[in-house]
Amino acid sequence: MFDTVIHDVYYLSFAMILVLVLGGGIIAVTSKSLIYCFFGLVSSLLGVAGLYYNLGSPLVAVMQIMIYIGAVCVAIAFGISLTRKTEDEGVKPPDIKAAIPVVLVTAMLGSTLKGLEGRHIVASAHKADESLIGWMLLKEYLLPFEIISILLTVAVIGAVTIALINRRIG
Amino acid sequence: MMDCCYIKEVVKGFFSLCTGMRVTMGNVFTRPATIQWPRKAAPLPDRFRGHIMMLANDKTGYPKCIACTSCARNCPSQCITVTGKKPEGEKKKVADRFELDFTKCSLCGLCVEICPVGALDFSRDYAMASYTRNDFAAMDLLQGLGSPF
Amino acid sequence: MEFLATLPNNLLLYVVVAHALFAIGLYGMLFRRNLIGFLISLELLLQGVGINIMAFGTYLVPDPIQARITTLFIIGIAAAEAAVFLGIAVAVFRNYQTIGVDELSKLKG
Amino acid sequence: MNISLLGIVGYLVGIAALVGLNAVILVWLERKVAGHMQFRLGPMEVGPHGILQTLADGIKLVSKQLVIPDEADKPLFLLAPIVSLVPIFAAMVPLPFSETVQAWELNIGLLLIIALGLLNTLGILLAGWGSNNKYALLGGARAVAQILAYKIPLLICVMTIIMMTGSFSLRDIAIAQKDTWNVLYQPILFIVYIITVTLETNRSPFDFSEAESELVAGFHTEYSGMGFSLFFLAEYSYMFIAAGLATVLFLGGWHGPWLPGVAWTLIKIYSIIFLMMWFRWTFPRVRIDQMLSFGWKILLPLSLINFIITAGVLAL
Repeated sequence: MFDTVIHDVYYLSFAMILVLVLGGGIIAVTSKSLIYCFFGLVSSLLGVAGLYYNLGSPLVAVMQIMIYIGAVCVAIAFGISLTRKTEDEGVKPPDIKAAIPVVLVTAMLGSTLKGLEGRHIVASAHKADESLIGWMLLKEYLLPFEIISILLTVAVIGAVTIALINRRIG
Repeated sequence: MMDCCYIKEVVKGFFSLCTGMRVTMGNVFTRPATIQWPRKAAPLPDRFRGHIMMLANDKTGYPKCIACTSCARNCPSQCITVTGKKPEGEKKKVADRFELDFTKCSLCGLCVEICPVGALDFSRDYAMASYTRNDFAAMDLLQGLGSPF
Repeated sequence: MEFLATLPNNLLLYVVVAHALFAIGLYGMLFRRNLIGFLISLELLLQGVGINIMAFGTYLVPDPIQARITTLFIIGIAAAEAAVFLGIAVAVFRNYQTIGVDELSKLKG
Repeated sequence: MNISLLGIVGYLVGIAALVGLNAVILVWLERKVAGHMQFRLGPMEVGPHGILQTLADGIKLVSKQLVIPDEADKPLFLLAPIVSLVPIFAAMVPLPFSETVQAWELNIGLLLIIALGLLNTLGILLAGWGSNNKYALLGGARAVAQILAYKIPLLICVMTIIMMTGSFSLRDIAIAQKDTWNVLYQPILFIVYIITVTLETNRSPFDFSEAESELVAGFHTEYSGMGFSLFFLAEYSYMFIAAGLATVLFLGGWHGPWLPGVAWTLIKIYSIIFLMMWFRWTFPRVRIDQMLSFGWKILLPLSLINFIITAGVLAL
C-alpha cells in the first residue's frame, strides 16, 4: 500500500513541477508587474531544476538553482531595483505577432517529433555516474571550460565598465 | 607601503575584536547586577522616603499625634488634613482624622521635621499601586492604629 | 492511465515542455515593453533549450554525461549574458531615464 | 523506488521536531546569553531558569492575529514566510549527525545546502516587496545587495575544503577528518567562514536586512503572529544549518572521544551558535557600506589567497 502511495506522491510532485515550470513561465511573460515576472521566472527556474533532477542529474539541478537563482536572479533583482523609476511598462496587448511564436514553435515541435520517429530510446533516466563530469571538464572539455571562465570574467568586467561609463563622463 | 599598513590594520582590528569578546565573556562569569524582583528585593536605604505614616504610642497603641496641626500648616503642598479632639479624662488631644493627599505630596519631609511629638515618619512602603487615582487622594493614615474614640 | 504512469520518464513530455517554454519565452520577447522583462523572457527561452538538450542527451545518447556538461556550459553562458545585459540596461537607464523598449527607438539614429 | 513512505514521513516528522525544538532552545539561549553578557539573568519565570519562556511566547505569537496591510501585495505577502522557511527545512535533509544518523546521504549535499540557502534570501526579498513598506523594501534590497559580498568568500571557503577532501558529500568530508580536524589546517578559513555565515544568517553585527536601529524591523516589519514566527523559525533553523555545516566542514563532524557521534555533533553545533550569539552581543552593528567593503576587500582576498596556497600545498 505504501508503494502505491509513494507513487502517487511522486506523480503529484512531478505534476507540481510541471505547473511550476509552465505556470511560472506564463506569469513571467504576461504579468504587468515586473516583480511578479521576476518571481514567475524564479518558480520556472526551480521547476526546471526539478525536471533536471527527474532526468537523473541532481548535480545539474543544484547547479541550476545555484547559478540561476543565486547569480542570475539576484542580478535581475538588482537590475529591477536600479532601473525602477515609475510603474512598470507592462506588456503590449497581444496582436497578430502572437502567432509568430505559436507557428514557429509548432513547426519546430513537428519537425522534432518527425525526427524522433526513427530513433529508439537507448537510455533512460535515473542512472548516470555524475562524478565523471568533473574529470571530463578537466580533461576532454578543458578548453571550452577555460573559455567559459574567461568569458565570464570578461562579461563581468564588461558589464561593470558599461554600467560605469555614464558615471565617468558625467 | 600601502599594503603593509592595510595588513597591519586588519590584524590590529582582529585583535581589538578579540578584546571585545574577552570583555563580554568576562561579563558572563561575573555576578548579575540585577535583582529578581519581586522574588527578591534590593535593601532599602536607611533614608528612604516613602509616604508619611503615623506612629503609634507604644503603651496605648493610639496615634501619637496631638492634632497640633503644625504639619498641616507647614505643608507646602497643603496636602494634610488633621482634626483631633480630647478623649474623656485626658489632657492632650488625639487625632481622630489624619488624611494625606498623596497625589499632591512632594515627599519634602517638612511635616516629619516639624512634628513636636515625633508622630510622623517616612514609611518604607515603596510598591504602592491602585487602579484609581482617588485611592491616593485621601489616604487615611490612622488606619490600623487604635483609637480612643 | 498507463500512458500517464510512464509520463515522468518519457522523452516526449520533456520535448513538449521545452518547446512550450521556448514559445513562452519568444512570446515574452515580442511583447514585453521593458528591457528587464526582455531578459526574463530570454532566460525562459534558454531554459527551453537546456531542457531539450538534457532530455535528448539522457534518452537518445548512450552516455548522458556530455549533455550534462553542455547544459552546465549553457547555464554558465546564460549567467555571463545576464551580467552584460543588465550592465547595458543600467547604462541605458542612466542615459535615457527609461528602459522601456518603445521609448528607446531613438537609438535608431 | 527504494524509499518507503514510512521512512519519508519519519524523516519529515523528525526534521520538523528538530526545527521546532531547535528554535525553542535557541531563542531561550539567545536571551540567556544576552542577559548574562549584560550583567542580567535573562528570562527566569516560566519553568526552571525560564526554559519554557519561548514556548509561552510561541503560543502567544501563534494565537495572535495575522494582520495584512491594506496596500500589501497579498499573495506575495502570504507566500514570503513559507518561501523563507521551506528551503531551510529542506536543507536539514543532507546534514549528517553521525555516521548513521542522516536523513539522506546525498553525494552533492554541500551544494544542495548552499543552493537552498540562496532561496532563503528570495523569501526575504519577497517579504520586503510584498509588504509595500519602505523599510521592508529596503531590508529586502539590502539582503540581495549583501548576498554577493558574502556568497563568494563563502563558496571559496567551501571549495577549499572540497579540494582537500575531494567530495561534495558531507559525510565523506566528515569521515576524512577522522584524525585531524580541518580547522587545524585552515584556521584563517574557519574565521572567514564564521564571518560569512554570520552575514548569511542576518545576525548582528551584520543584520542589515533587519537593522532595528535603522529600518524598524526590516523585511518583517509588517508581519505579526504566524508570519513573524515563521520568519523567526527560519532564521534560527538557518543558524543551526550554518553551524552544522561549519561542524562538518571544519570541526570534524561527529568525531570526538568518549561520547556518541550525535552528542558530539550537537555539542559542536551549539558551540558555534554560541559563538555567533557572542558576536551579536559584543560587537556594534556596522554600516552596510563598511560591510560591503569588508566583504570585498578583506574576506574575498583572504579566502582567495588561502585557496591558492592550499591548492599549491596539495599539488606538491
